[in-house]
Amino acid sequence: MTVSTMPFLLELVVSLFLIAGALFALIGSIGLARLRDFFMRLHGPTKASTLGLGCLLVGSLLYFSFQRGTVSVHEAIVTVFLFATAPVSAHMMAKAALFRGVGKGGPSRNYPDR
Amino acid sequence: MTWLQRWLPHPLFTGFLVLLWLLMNQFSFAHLLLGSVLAVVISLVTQPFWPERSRVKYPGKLLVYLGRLLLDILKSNLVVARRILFQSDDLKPGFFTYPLSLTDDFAVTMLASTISLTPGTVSAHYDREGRTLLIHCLHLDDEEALIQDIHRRYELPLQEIFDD
Amino acid sequence: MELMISVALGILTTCGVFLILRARTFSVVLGLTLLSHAVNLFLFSMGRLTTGAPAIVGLTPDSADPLPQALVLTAIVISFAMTAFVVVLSLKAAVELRSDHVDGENPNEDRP
Amino acid sequence: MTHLMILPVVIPMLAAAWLLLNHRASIGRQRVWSILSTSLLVALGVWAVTAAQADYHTYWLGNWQPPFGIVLVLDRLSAMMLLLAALLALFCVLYASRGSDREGSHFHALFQFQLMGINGAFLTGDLFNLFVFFEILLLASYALLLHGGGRARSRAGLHYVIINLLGSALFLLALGILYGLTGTLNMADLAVRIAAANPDDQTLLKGAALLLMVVFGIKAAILPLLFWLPRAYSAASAPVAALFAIMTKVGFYAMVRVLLIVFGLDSAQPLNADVFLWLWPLALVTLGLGAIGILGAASLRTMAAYMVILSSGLLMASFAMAEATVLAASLFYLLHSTCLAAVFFLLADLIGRQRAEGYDLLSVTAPLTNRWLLGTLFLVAAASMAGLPPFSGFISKAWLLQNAVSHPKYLWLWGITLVAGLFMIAALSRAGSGWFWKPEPYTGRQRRRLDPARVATVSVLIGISAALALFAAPVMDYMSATAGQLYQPSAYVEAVLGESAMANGGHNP
Amino acid sequence: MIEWAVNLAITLFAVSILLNLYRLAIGPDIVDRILALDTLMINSIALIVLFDIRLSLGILFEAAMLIALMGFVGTVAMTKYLLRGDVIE
Amino acid sequence: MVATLAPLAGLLLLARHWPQLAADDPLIATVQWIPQLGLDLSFRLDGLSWLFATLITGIGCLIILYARYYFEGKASAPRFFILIQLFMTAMLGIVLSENLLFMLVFWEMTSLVSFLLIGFNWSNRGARRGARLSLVITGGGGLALLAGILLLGNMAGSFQLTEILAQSDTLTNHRLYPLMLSLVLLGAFTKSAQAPFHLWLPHAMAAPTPVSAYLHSATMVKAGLFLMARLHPALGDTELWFALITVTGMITLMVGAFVAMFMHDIKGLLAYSTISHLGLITLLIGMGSEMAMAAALFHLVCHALFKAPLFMMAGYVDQATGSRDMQLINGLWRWMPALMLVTIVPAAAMAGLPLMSGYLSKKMLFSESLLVTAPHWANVVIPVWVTVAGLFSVAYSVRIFHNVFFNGKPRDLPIWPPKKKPAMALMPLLVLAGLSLLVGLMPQAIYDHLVHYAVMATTASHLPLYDFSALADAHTPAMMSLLAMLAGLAVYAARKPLFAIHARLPDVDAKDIFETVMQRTIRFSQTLVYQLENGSLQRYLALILLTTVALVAWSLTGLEQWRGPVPLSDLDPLVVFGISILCLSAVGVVLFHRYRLPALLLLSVTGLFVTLIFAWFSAPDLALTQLSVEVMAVVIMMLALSFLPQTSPRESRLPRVLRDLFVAVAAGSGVAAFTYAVLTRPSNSISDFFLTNSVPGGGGSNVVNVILVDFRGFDTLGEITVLGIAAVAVFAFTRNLNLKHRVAESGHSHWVAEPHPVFLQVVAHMALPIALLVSAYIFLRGHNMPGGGFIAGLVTAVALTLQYMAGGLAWAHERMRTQFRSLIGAGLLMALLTGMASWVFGYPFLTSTFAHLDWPLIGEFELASALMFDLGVYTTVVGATLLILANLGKLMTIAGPGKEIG
Ligand code: NA
Ligand code: NA
Repeated sequence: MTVSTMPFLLELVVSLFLIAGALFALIGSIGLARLRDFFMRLHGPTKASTLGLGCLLVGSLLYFSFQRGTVSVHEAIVTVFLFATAPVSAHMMAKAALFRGVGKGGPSRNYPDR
Repeated sequence: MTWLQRWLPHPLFTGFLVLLWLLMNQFSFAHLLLGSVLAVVISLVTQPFWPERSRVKYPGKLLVYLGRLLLDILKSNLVVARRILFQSDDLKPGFFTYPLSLTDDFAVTMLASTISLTPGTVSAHYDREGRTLLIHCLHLDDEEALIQDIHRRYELPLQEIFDD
Repeated sequence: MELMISVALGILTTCGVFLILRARTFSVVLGLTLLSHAVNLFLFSMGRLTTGAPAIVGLTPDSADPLPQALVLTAIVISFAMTAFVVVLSLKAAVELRSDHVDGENPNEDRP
Repeated sequence: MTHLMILPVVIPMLAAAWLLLNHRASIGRQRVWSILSTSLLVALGVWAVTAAQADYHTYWLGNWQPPFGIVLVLDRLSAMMLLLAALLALFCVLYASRGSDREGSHFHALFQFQLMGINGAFLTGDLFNLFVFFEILLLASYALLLHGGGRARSRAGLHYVIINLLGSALFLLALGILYGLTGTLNMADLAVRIAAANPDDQTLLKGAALLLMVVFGIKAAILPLLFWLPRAYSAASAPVAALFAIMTKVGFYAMVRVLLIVFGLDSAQPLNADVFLWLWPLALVTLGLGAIGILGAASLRTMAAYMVILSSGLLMASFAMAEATVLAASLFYLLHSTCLAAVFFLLADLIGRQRAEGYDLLSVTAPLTNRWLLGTLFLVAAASMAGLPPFSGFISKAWLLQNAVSHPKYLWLWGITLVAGLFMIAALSRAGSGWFWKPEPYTGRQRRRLDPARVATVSVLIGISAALALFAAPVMDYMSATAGQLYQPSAYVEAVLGESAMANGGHNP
Repeated sequence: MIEWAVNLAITLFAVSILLNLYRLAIGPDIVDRILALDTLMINSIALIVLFDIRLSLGILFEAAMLIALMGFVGTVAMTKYLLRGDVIE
Repeated sequence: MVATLAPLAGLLLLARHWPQLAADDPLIATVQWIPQLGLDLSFRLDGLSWLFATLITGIGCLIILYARYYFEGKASAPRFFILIQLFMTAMLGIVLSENLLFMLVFWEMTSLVSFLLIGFNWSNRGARRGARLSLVITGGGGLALLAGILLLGNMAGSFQLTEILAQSDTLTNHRLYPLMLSLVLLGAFTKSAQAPFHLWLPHAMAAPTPVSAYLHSATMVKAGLFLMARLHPALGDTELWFALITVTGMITLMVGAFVAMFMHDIKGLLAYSTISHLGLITLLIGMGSEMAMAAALFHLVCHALFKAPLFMMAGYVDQATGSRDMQLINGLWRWMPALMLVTIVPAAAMAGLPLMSGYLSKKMLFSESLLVTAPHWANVVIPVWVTVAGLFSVAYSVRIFHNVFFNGKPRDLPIWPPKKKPAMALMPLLVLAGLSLLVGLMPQAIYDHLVHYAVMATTASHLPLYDFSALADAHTPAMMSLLAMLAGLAVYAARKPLFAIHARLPDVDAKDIFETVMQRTIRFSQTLVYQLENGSLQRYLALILLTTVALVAWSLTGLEQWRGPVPLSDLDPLVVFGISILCLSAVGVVLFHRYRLPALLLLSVTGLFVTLIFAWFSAPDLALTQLSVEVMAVVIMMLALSFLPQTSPRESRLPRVLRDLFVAVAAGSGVAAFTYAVLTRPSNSISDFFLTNSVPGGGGSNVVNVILVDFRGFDTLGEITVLGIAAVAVFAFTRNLNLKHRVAESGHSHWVAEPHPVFLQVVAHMALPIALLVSAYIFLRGHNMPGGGFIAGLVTAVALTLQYMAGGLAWAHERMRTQFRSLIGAGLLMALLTGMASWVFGYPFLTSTFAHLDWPLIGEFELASALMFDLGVYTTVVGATLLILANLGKLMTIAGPGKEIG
């Protein structure tokens, strides 16, 4: 790993982004594992994991931009793509859960029942 | 249909594609040329899949909106993180129906995505006829306040952007 | 690490083989997929395992063996084609024979 | 390096791609392209056989020298197989063009792909490339097998496909071992490196050789590996099944090629000896099973499928004797048995179409039209298949048995072959007398017209078998030289890698 | 420091993946499993990106991009299957 | 009458050669056919072949003459004449061959043609069965003979008789002599109806009478005798020869004679009598002395001369009365006096009455039997034996004459009064009877001029002429003859009680036995085959796997050390983690395999981790490919899943699970062991060449891609062909798949489950152009960085698949504006034509070229022909993937079968 030439501050920022991202993702996954009801579990990954990955990608963007000397924005594209698709994934999964009656009689109030 | 409209059905989006190409590669004249050709060709080829005309009236405002959204996402995540980690047993999840005033599909999608990405809410179903969104909330305290908040914070700006 | 890889490939193979010996086409397809993973990884590892040295000229000082990678790539594509084919075929067979049972004559199957 | 060498692969692929591009073309057009392409292949086959008599020919694909690039090698064996496959294919496509090609979609494109795969397998000098061509020919054969649809085909097809997928996995495993220990894929280079490997590595390589034997054994139909075959072959439509007669031979070809060249260079202790040790008993039992199956078959197609098994057994048993003279005879037998198996598949259809009911079931003795003509064709084919003189069956069997005498274990081969011949006589006379003698003359109201073109196709194919007997001497000379060439792996290596390769232990740039 | 951070991040993502697998295994409903797989995909994008940093290669982003695309398509396919009994109709 | 011309001509030709018989050397004419096999078109004319050929053509002429009347007015006549000519040719071939293999050709031909002749009246069940029985026995014998002759040829180094006959000592002392002799004799015995292979002959009587008269008296059955006589000089004069042939002949002689006596069917009686006489001749050949040989050949001639007219008589009676049953046919002399008169001579000859030919030959037999001394039992047993057999032969000869022409009045005959044939029809009988009489009257002359040369040929020595006057003086044979005659008459007189006793014996029909044996064998075969090939895919797979494991395990027993010399590398925790998850998910797939969707999800995890492993171990291209392929595969499986049961019952019992587990663990251990063994050994690969030449030779820095499109582009060409075939195949066999009943079931009316969710549509529409741009990016950079046509193609395909999912098949397909099959064809053509383009420059197929160009404003860039090739790959992949998906999707929707998509 050739990081020796990196300024400390940049290194710190990159590290922070990486670890923050990892933490967000971990929280999302903890939510997925721990929460009681499908619809509650749905929140964790769709938000936390997406953001976690976003942070990580920003860290990576900074890191490689420095490494290569030019702005490397591939990560940004991945991030944008994720942010655009994650809500739709969640939407589709929520639909599937409603269709199957998952969580009916669970902790979520006002369970729609037509 | 003008000549330009025929060849550039989604000029804004085509521009976005060119930019994307330049971002993926290097900024150079060759890539600008190649990217433009690709963008135009791809736009034309995919045009049948995207028959609606673009309705973004104020691209600038869209950027502002997206910036605000990013901040909200950060905030919302901290909130959700706290709830997941420390309050998971006290959560009061529930569904509520959000009455839409937006009509444009793209705009509604933007709104629904925004909702899904921000504090403790996930849009679960879009009733196109009844023009409502079914939303699941991780911690549903005050339904009315939440509806007002969404309307003010997101739906109104979107209405402006899309002139809906 | 070699031992670990070997054991892993062994386990993958075992799982794949066990599944293709089940009586339903779907299990067989699952088994074939696992088996092809195992085989692809095997072929891949025959070029020896190298970390951080993709076979791209000028990227890193040393380089992984590119040939097995090319072979595995071909094998992956071929096994994709075969999987698609076999899935559709098993679907066709299941529809026509009214059963996805493949382990001998099935008592429940309709006869012509 | 002549570009003609690549044409057996390029032409059918061109035809197939063209047919797909113009998939709306009328069936007539499709037939024209397909027959044209196949006829060109026959011409190429003739060229190949002529060219191969002089020397080895190699073709460096992409102009990359072996062992780095893929190389095609034309020797006597591949030339002969090319010609055989092309001839057989021509008959099949002509037969199919009388209507069977309409029973499903894209018969001709798939057929050409099939030929591409078969020809590629015959020509390639690279083991991984062989795998690729195997996959092409297998996939095309799966598709052709299912041509026309129906339950029997679906079921048999599923078994066939899955078993061969397992075979492909084993092939890749073997390739992996070979590459892992030798670092090369070119057959000649492999041969050099395997011969030079240390004893411990050789033991592992022997494992790979046995794996390959299983892989090719599945295709060539050897005993515990062949149970997919009878149902698959008897389910296929007639011209497809007839073409499949060459498929087991592709397996046999690969076995010969790989065992004799790749694992046969070390003259002191060739690795193939251990493979032959296993091949021998298994092949003999296969031969026996083929005979029993022929006797127990319920339909002519099934019978033909077991004939394929029987001939595979005989081929492999004689190959396992590991002697050039025996191999020469078994190559001659290969020609004969391929033609005749195809004849029987076509005949089953030809007869089945003329019968009032029961198609080709042996248990049904329905009236049939044109019993004279069909009966005569059947009689000649049956006599040849059962090894009765003066047809090719007799000549090939006699030569095979005669050449096998020098081998210490020849009596086994003799005994089982002859008893199998007896079984075949019993089964075929039973079928023939039940069909052509027993039933009343056909009195059905609507006349089933016998298609003269189909009859002509079958007759000419039978004629080829007769010609094979009549002009056996030059063919046998060719076969002897072929077998001699195969037992000279070092000449092959030199032809492919250049003269210094042996001395340098392979990888000669 | 980055090395340390990368290793820590990898560890955290690995733990996340284990948690996802746990959910994938226990369900209880199939949508839970789909959700778990979707999350797992996202976490593995992270792993790929971290590999890239750790190995200092800078060539694995396409893989990340593809996982994002494929993960999305996969999730949509599965949910559509659940909703409609079919994926393409 | 054209048909008689051929044999007549043959006869004349033979007659022309008669003067040469006295010469020492046989006439030999050879045309080379297959020298490698030692098979030549080689003919030999010596005394023996001359004798046989004369019999064949001579009797042939008469038979054809006879058949002319027999088949009068029958449509099947031409068939008969063709077949009989063929048969005659074959017989002549046997006797005139110099090359033994060549002889075998004719030998088998007689079996085949006689099969057709016996089955001539095919609507008769007996005829069909009789034909098959004879073919199986004689054909099987032929196979044995083939083996025997091959052995013989191998021992002698040639199949030419001249050479074989010259090597008697070498042959009889050879280690394999017993085996060879047994095989040859097996062939001869089956052909000549020696017990127990005689069974076919009586059933061959279903043939038309001319056939019986010719094949089963004069020709085919004599082929075996001919062969023995022919090979006698080479193989004879050993104890084994004597024992095998003599004993067989004795048994046959007795069985035939005994059974003949009790036959009520005229032809049946004649058939068994023939068997008996064949046995007699065999016995004589077995004795092997010159005199015995002379007796054998003399009797052979006599037998042909008297048996043929008797058969003709039988046919005459059969056609006239519609029956052959001697219990019904009686007293015909009144209606057919001429026939009766003509029959006297052959019947008397068969009985061996004095002055008749048969009398002489029988006497010769008796006298020879007295000379046998070699095994001490023979000199008593054989004379007694032949006398008893002679007794029976007298009895049945008397019977056939007396029962047919006298013995009271006819009873219930189907045709009455008997139909008469023109007098000319009796001509052949008359001629034969006359010849028979002639032989009896002037045996010495006949012997000297006809038989003697043959005997010389069979003994390969110049022997003195047989002295018939000496025979006349021999007393003991005369006594034996007399005894047999008297006793025979006595037996005939006492026939009524004997028939009664015989009737009580169990009725054994060889055809039935044969049928039963055949049926049993067939049933056994069917059972065996069914048990082996029982339709269980799993059993086939298990067999293949077990074989593999067993073979490979066996081969590895000699391995000294699994672990090679290369030191193990360190364990990275990350690798441990990834691999553990991979294994866990694989095990998960197994545990969940009965629940389809969860299993599929776990399978995706497996694929994902394989991707990660590729990414970690420096294979980015593989990672990209694996990932895309995995998702497409899972989508395809999902599509198919809706037609398959969602769960499957627990079916496997514990033993089965344990068996499968054993197989699986064995296979897994094998793979693990090989991996470990190879990974710990040093590698020495050709890959350095690729790394060195990738940029200068292939114009790309991504070596994997350069290998794919250049170094081993041929593989890639094959690979996309596979993909194309798969797609076309899927198209072909889903086209007419009818799933209407499924469509009816799938009515989803749930409020949340709309077919095309709006949000999904919006995102999908936006994703398409972006994905296309990304594919373009991946495509263009592939030559230098991870990517390439294949991955780009899959990305495009995935993006388009997303359109299908979001907007529906009909909606999306309308907008594709392309035919996927054409796309596949175009892609393949593109790749192919790129490869062919190199011919223009004189380079081999697929030779790549590239150029670095420098254009104003744009700068330097590279153009490579490989890019064109890769474009073909891209196009094919897109077309193939979409064709598969669209057609799978089609199954449940749109118009149903018949409507083509793609
Ligand atoms: Na998501
Ligand atoms: Na939200």
